[in-house]
Amino acid sequence: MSGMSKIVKTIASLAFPFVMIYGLYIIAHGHLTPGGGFQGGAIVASGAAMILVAYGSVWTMGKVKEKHLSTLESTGAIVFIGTAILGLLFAGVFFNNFLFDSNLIFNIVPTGGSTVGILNSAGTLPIMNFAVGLKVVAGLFAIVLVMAYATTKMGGNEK
Amino acid sequence: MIPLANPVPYIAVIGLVLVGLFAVVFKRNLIKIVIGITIIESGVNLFLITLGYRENSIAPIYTSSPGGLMSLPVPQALTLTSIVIGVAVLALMISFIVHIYRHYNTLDASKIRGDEE
Amino acid sequence: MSKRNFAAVIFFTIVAVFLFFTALMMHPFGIFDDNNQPEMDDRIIDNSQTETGANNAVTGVVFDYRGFDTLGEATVLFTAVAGVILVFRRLKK
Amino acid sequence: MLDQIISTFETGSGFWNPLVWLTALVIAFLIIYILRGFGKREYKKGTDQTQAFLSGNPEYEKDKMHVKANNVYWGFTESLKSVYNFFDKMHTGNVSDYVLWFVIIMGILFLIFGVI
Amino acid sequence: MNDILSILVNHSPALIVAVPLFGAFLTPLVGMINDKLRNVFVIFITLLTGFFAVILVNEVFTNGIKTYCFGAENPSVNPVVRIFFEVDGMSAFMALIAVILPIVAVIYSWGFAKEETGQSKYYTLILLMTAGILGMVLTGDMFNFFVFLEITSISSAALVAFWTNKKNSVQAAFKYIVISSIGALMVLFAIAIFYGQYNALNMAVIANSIGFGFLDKIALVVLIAALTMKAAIAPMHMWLPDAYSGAPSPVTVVIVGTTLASLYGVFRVVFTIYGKQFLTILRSFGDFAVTPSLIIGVFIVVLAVLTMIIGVFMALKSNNFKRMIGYAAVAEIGYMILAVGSAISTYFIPTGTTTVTMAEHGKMALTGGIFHMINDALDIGLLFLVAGAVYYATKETSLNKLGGLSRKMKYTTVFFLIGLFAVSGLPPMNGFASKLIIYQSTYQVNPVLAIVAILCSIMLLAVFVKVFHSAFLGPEISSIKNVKEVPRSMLIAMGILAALIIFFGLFPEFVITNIVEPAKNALLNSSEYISAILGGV
Repeated sequence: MSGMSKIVKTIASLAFPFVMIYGLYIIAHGHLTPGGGFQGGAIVASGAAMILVAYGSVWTMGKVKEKHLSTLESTGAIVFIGTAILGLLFAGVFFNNFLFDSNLIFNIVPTGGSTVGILNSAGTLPIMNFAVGLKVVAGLFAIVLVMAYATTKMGGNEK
Repeated sequence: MIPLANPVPYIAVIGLVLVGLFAVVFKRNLIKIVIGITIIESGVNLFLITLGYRENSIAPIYTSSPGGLMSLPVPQALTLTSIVIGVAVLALMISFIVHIYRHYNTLDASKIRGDEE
Repeated sequence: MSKRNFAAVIFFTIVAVFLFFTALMMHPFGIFDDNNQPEMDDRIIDNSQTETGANNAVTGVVFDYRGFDTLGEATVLFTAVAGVILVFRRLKK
Repeated sequence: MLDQIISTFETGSGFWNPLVWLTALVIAFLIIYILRGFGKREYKKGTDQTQAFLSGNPEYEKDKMHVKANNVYWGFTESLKSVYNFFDKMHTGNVSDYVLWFVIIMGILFLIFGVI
Repeated sequence: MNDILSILVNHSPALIVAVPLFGAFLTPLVGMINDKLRNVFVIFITLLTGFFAVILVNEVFTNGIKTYCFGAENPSVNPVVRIFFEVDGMSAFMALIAVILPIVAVIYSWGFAKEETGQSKYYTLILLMTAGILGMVLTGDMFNFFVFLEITSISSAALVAFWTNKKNSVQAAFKYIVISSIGALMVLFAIAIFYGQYNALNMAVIANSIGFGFLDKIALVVLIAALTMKAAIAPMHMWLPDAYSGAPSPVTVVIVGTTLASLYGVFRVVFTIYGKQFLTILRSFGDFAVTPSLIIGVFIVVLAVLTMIIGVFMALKSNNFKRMIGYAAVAEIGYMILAVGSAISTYFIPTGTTTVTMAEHGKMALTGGIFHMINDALDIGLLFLVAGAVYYATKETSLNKLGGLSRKMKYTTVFFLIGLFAVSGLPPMNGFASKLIIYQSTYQVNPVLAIVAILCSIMLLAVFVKVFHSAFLGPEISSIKNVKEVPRSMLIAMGILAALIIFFGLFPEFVITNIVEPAKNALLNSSEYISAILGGV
């Protein structure tokens, strides 16, 4: 697949930054508004998939290797489980929200009831949101990319 | 004493599950079988999310909320997990189908058999 | 109709009937009466701000109360990616 | 610790101690070995004594002498052909059938619990 | 030093899952540096997991049930909102099985998978599978169980399709994932019913508040059907020979663990969650009372007899080495559930209608069934490793094309003989010890069951004698003349399993009193499981 027409390519590359910003917003505000790492990650990954469809899998494979995506995904996963293990080291329980109500970042405790959201709250939750977001972006895009590339190679008359 | 208050959402759930199961049992095309599994999964997800609804409630989010009764958050979290798992399973099943088609040149489930030896 | 489809239809109908009754027997949609209060969820709604600091109770559940499930879920996605890459890898000839 | 390891194991209607059994086995083998010593020593290597005798026919190549797995227990499968036909029909290899069996088991269990 | 150890013991339920997960996430990165380093790393991770498993098991067997809450030191238990790990004797027993198999598999893979591409992903998935099995057997939360069930099924399905150039592997993987995803979705359906009724996901809480109404019956049926399908009980066993024969041998060894973990799920649901309602009298005919335990027990026994018979008959006919062992594995599963089914139907009976001796026999049958689980894992594992070694040396699994291997592969032949003795229940191997218990106790329940079991065992012997004759004995076959003994790592892996088999066989009483009895007691006392979380409520 060598990609679609010029119109599609242009529009896809124009829309991609907006999709990405929107996805990042969803990830960053996961602990305040509807959304979170998975949802935002899926949005960014679908933006990337749009680029993939517009430009074709061979071109995209030239820019991004599945190895890099795999590394990125591993990094996300390690950050996620690492946060959980840090909870074990600092607070004595696996998966403890050790940043919450501490004197580091993300430490503001919201007053109860309906409030305006404070981004700097919720302890380890934003970190985990970002880790999961990274993981989902890399993971979903890797799945789409690998499948598209492999089927392009296999397609045609080859049995 | 069957409570007939409003079982329509639950009936929709069961309908989805049955439609999916029907597709898996009676359809021969592998893609349709996969679609059937996806439908079962949607049914179960709908079941979970249905259990979380409370009458006259708002989303369980405090950021500028109007206040009042909130719907249950746990089923929403479970559904989120279940959806992601569904995506993962779907991706893997589709990749197997790609390979099966390469080997067998057909998607007829009754012709996809292993070697006896 | 083949023998197989005949058996399939019969047992499918049985399963359908029983599942249909399941739908009727569930607690009424959206109504929680006095002896069926969602204690677990009410506790989460009441305490998610003070215990996790998240305004979004769902995120509180996903990443704090049931954080281990989310680790499992992330692992599932990781597994699927590893599986897809493994299945589409280049085989040595 | 040691007596716990080698203790006899009671099954409720019998007992089993592998070490005693092993001892018995070793003694039995010793007796057999001694008995074997009484046998005749007329076996000579390199003579016709070691040749296979196929009613006077020449011996086949080594490959062909080996009974293949397909032919082992041929009589058993042949005499139980009806049973095997049934089992073969069951193992269709079709994934829909696999799920159908699941539906059938679920239906049977539903019926049992529903009727009682 | 003691402080560190006690901290480790305290956190071992979390670490035992976290370590293989962490290792799995790290493996692709380590794999970029060096192949050998990655193999060492993976073996180290599995050994570390094994270490945590051993200290956890030791703790559980000496101090009783261990619970671990994720996320809070002093969690609220009324209601239970957080995820709990609850390790009782049965979980600890399963954890032992679940760590032995991956250790063997990764050691074996060092030699076996040397020539393959994609090894990083391969080892990653094996570690994920390990983590999944451990999570399944240790968790005390229904939804968590579902999540780990999915992890194991996805990773094992991907590994079944490891040889994508073989159509057998790919179709087996597809069938396996269809079966397991439907099973998992049905489990989720039952979990949703529980959640809707009791607003709880914790097993102990559900077990505490469970009744036996219509919805509970539906949930029970769906759970039993789905989990027995995943545990390959006839007539839902057909995916097993496909998947076992399609997968590379070391992977199959770990998949044996996933099958047993699903069986553990059946036990957990039946014994713990529904344990309180076992004696509800559904209907009585005069003196004869129909209870859930009777129905479930008889149903399981019927399926068990079917499983054994179908397993051995199909194995006898099969001409593919791995497929044959797959069918033998089905038959072995039949033995376990035969014992457990007869235990359920005799032990859980309304007071006054049973005799004390009968309940004792039921208990003994349960011991035999549980003991047979670990024996089955070891025996079938060893046989699959031998099949893998034969495949590695000859690139052939069809028994028709094999012959005379014992001339070149001496050690493999010895290991095969040990596996043959063990799986067909010949003394002094471990299979004999557990099968003896099963024969004797089921004979007290119903003599027909014991006779069927013994006949099936004889046929299993016949099956493997056929393999021994056609693959290992006989003259050298000209088409596979250049056979060599397999690399040392594979021999070491087979040796570990063989040593365990002989140890278990020679000292059955030691093994039973130390690891099987606690598991049995844990299954029989569901109230202990409940009070460990709810604190004597």
